[in-house]
Amino acid sequence: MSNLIKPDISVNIGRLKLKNPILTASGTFGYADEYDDFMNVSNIGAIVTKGITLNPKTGNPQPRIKEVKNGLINSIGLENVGIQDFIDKKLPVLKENNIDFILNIAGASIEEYIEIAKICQSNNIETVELNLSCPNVKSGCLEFGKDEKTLYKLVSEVRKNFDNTLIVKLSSNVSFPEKMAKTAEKGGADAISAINTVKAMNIDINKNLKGFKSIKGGLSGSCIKPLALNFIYEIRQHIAIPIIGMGGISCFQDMLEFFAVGADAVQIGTANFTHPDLSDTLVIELNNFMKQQNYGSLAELVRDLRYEY
Amino acid sequence: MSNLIKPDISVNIGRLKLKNPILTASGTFGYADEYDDFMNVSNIGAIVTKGITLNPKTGNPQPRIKEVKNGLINSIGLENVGIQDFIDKKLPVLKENNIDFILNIAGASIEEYIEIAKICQSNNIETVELNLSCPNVKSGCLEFGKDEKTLYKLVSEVRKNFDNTLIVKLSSNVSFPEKMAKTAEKGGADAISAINTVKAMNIDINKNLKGFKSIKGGLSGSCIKPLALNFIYEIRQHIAIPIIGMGGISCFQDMLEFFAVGADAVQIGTANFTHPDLSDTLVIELNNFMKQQNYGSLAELVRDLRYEY
Amino acid sequence: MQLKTQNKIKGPHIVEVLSNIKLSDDTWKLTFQNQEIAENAKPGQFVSILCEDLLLRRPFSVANTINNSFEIIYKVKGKGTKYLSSLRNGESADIIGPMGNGFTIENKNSLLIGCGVGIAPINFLSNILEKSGIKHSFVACSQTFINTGITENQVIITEDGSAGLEGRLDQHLKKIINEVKPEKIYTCGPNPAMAYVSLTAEKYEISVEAALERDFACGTGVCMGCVIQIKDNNKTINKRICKDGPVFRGNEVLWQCPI
Amino acid sequence: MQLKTQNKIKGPHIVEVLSNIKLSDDTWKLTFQNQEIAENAKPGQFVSILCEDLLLRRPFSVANTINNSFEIIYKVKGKGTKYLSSLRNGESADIIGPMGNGFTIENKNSLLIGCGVGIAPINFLSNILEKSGIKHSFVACSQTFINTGITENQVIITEDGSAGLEGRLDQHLKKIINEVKPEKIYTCGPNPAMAYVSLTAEKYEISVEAALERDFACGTGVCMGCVIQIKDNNKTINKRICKDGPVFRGNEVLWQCPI
Ligand SMILES: Cc1cc2nc3c(=O)[nH]c(=O)nc-3n(C[C@H](O)[C@H](O)[C@H](O)COP(=O)(O)OP(=O)(O)OC[C@H]3O[C@@H](n4cnc5c(N)ncnc54)[C@H](O)[C@@H]3O)c2cc1C
Ligand SMILES: Cc1cc2nc3c(=O)[nH]c(=O)nc-3n(C[C@H](O)[C@H](O)[C@H](O)COP(=O)(O)OP(=O)(O)OC[C@H]3O[C@@H](n4cnc5c(N)ncnc54)[C@H](O)[C@@H]3O)c2cc1C
Ligand SMILES: Cc1cc2nc3c(=O)[nH]c(=O)nc-3n(C[C@H](O)[C@H](O)[C@H](O)COP(=O)(O)O)c2cc1C
Ligand SMILES: Cc1cc2nc3c(=O)[nH]c(=O)nc-3n(C[C@H](O)[C@H](O)[C@H](O)COP(=O)(O)O)c2cc1C
Ligand code: FES
Ligand code: FES
Repeated sequence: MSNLIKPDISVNIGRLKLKNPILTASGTFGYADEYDDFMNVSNIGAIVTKGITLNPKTGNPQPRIKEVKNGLINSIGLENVGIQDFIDKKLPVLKENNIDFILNIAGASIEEYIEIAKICQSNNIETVELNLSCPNVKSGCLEFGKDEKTLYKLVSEVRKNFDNTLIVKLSSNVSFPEKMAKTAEKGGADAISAINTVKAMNIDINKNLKGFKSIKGGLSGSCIKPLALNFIYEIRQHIAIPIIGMGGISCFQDMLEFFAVGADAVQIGTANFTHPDLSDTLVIELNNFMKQQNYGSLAELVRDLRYEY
Repeated sequence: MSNLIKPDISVNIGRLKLKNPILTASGTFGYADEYDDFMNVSNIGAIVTKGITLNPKTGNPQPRIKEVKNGLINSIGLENVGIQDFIDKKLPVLKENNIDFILNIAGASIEEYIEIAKICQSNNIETVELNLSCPNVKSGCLEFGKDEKTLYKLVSEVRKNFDNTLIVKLSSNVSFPEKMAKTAEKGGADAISAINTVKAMNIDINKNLKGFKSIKGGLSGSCIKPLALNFIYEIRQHIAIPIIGMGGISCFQDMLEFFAVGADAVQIGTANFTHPDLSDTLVIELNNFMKQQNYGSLAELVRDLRYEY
Repeated sequence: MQLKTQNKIKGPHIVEVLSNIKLSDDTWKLTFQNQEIAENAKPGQFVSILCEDLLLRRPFSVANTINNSFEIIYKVKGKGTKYLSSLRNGESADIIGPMGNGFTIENKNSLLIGCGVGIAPINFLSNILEKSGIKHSFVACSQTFINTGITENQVIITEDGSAGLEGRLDQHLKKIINEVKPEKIYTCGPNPAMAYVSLTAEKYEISVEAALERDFACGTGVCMGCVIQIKDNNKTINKRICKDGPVFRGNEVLWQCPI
Repeated sequence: MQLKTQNKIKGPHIVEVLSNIKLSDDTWKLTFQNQEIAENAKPGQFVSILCEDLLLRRPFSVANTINNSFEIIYKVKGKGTKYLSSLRNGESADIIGPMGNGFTIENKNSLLIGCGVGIAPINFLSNILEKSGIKHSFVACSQTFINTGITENQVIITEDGSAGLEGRLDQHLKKIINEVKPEKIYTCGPNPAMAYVSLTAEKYEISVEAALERDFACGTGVCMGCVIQIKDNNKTINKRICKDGPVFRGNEVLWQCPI
């Protein structure tokens, strides 16, 4: 294999053809325009938008973020512009600039998810990622991603109303990862993405034992990487659809680890905050690595990475 | 309140009267004698033994440990001397040296737990902590701590056969922490301890993509503290029995945080490896802090720590 | 909207340290060499510095620019700022910026009030107004004296009386306003100080611009971690301090509730 | 068994750095001041050093003791050893030890074989045998020359030929054994080297003691993280390298399977 041929690092997720397997994770990349200062965003495989709801949301009160050791706890509460505003204002920018994107959507009820799915369908949105971690108001404030029956109902109903690529994003805060993954696949998901942030809490106690500052939210960043790798490894053998892995990826080596345990593509989240040009750099590094190691296609590399495993 | 009076830092867990709330966690303190080089072990509230099974266990193959950022993944596989050897050889040392202890027990079936419980009962073991994270061979390799029905059966059966203090140790790898805690309480637990290690994986990929070294096991150390605080906060409001908190405690401030979110006592685990004299130091620091802040009893301090919350 | 697709205009820049000097017990001034940041930075804007292996960058106001270099003035608080204080001449740092929106510069008699390390952006603003020949007075308040080098036009207030007037800002502000008769006030510092400035100015019907602070995660406007409620007619809306600010008009901030 | 209840006899000791010198490209020698460790340490025992904010201590063989000080010889590999290489005279480190069981010292003509940083405990042993007047020869093998200062009685083998004999241990060992005719062999180094030594010695019916290595978590014998399978009559049993070792008899180790 010649070094001169540009390796093929494209990957298919459902009907979505990604030019490369490096995506940016929901909530950590806005709607792409903010990162225009740091790179040519259209180089990335795709960006995943901030979670979009039917109506705009103002999110949670402060404090919303807290750095912990190698991690970040966030409690943003899904502040977003709402689906209509996204379509009116953000979508044209993405299209005009040839930025491939995946729409991350969230709802407080199955009906709400269905309604957003219909809007996506009629607006020719190509790919949707279902964020399951909002509380499910109807079934007594459980989260959708924790209960097999609700998850099946949600995924299959969205599936009925949206016939393009559907990704289901799973949380690791569950008793049986493989059951949730199988349920999503059975419900009609084209791919699984995982992991979402991990439930966490921080409390700062000051000397006089007064005025504690606390935050309950989702933990992300490199401290969750061992949990994410385990999660993906556990579900890989139970499903046939592709997996988009994420959780603490902050360098090229991390990305390879996700491929090794079962991912077909990856998302970069919190590390965008640390290194705003990371996803762009990873695309370059992946190309170079493939050339150095004489790989013609990503599929070959991934096969070798999984081989000894 | 006079500074001269020694503050009362004792705490009751079921019928167990602890002279102070600082314990050492199972699997991180052996059977106490190894730490004799670093402190007077009888100063500590109690030590929790390595998990003991009915028969001796040789544990998992290597690699068994791997350090990650601020954490440790272990896959020891419950290597231990077995209950009879414990009673014959380890128990006399603990008794002779006035070391208060809690026996951590594990089984591969409910019958095995019951059998160990009976042996504990007949040997006047005062306190038992149930480790639920071994695979439950009978119910298709699920873990006991993940399924409400199995958990209830396990706890209530052990309860019937052991009438001294029974602590149930929970894992955070569950969908609904509060359900598991309530189930353990209903089953007859005198206290909950949490959290056990968190499922995690590490994989080292070397340059030539050959000979990966991987480990799947339980994550402990300061990187799991935000998960542990969240877990304890979530279960606190649903149960009345005491909670023994653990997960990444490595200094005095950490300990206060666990009291703040709902713990009545704490266990020090991985941090023993870093600072072998930590638990002893914490006892001294707690006494000093109580004096400085003019607290007469631990209960008062804990009340204030929870107050603003 | 056509995006720029021009690469890395805001960094990450690998930037050389020219000097790192102590201004007071816990306050330091770092000077970095970087033409792009030095040319583009406006008073009130900030840079975000990668601090060793800390997950999040730390934001610092640009405190001055001189030719191809720029300065920050920082107070050592935790790990990040401790790392900054360890930087030596010739070493380098990974910096993005300039970020956010700076102060609006108007040809009005201006009163500049910097408290604590809030002196940093005010110091930069003062230099720019000076260069533009805009009339202004600079009030620098701090617990103890922070020697920024500026003395002309500067009223110094220190709580410990180590330089200038002794006491706190609220003991002196009204008198200063009455003397200076500013048409506009710029401020940066702890929230209670800025709230006091803002509410006092309102009584005098003087418009205020305040540079706010809060923990940042992304510092680029994508995470919604730093939002603040801003008065917008009869309702309140969320604005991002890092992207929509850090400079806001004093009268649009809800100073009463915790910011 | 009555426990000692004597506090902190193995530390943590806060120990002063007396010197930190480079022996080769990536190998250094650190000398610490501490009477207790210096008095009690035996060749083959190790100390565990807290390395900044790393979670786990790092174990290092005691490489020598001189009066109230002791030495370690270490190779810079990752964060922990990088931190060690940054230590300067007068700074201090948090150390526990001496831990584990050392070599058994017998009055027998001994061959000492240290490979790579495995030279460290062998160096200490050599000094002790020297003091005790026990006949011994010291073979030091490494990729490139590591200057430990010892030259008498020492056969140096370097792969790059930078000192002594050129080549690898297996090219020279049999010849050395035939010359020295040792009654006992002590070894420390990478597992393949120790395996080779052990299996070769078996053929000559010479008993071997080998100081093993593996990642430690506790380093005190409580976690069962470092166990190795040891031949015990017809079966194998687990032994902890940190507590039951690190020194084992060569013929009780299952060298074939990955250790
Ligand atoms: C727009 C902006 C401009 C700033 N300009 C300056 C400046 O010119 N000079 C200066 O000394 N400081 C400035 N700060 C504050 C500075 O960013 C923090 O002091 C610094 O991040 C603390 O980092 P640390 O690692 O040393 O402390 P940490 O250990 O992270 O924290 C110490 C304390 O500072 C708080 N803190 C942590 N991160 C931030 C943050 N990103 N923003 C605000 N508070 C934080 C923590 O909650 C904690 O109370 C600015 C902050 C913002 C948002
Ligand atoms: C009983 C004993 C005595 C030792 N004596 C010496 C000595 O005298 N001189 C010396 O240079 N080294 C010695 N070592 C090895 C030394 O402990 C490791 O090189 C060191 O821990 C690496 O730490 P690090 O943070 O620099 O590297 P890391 O980043 O932690 O790791 C770099 C590589 O070293 C391996 N490693 C990490 N921790 C250990 C560990 N605890 N033990 C073995 N390998 C590890 C890792 O798996 C990795 O491959 C000894 C080890 C043991 C168990
Ligand atoms: C500030 C922030 C906001 C997030 N918002 C969303 C969101 O709206 N929808 C979603 O599915 N995931 C959201 N996530 C989760 C990330 O997409 C990702 O799953 C998680 O952060 C783990 O990856 P990381 O460790 O690389 O950050 C958010 C994460 C962060 C840090
Ligand atoms: C090496 C090791 C062995 C452990 N063995 C046991 C065990 O046998 N039984 C048990 O219930 N928990 C065991 N644990 C879990 C600890 O008791 C504790 O729950 C966990 O480590 C979290 O606390 P930490 O972060 O303070 O270590 C073990 C932990 C470690 C690190
Ligand atoms: S810090 Fe992320 S939006 Fe401001
Ligand atoms: S490292 Fe823990 S038993 Fe040896």
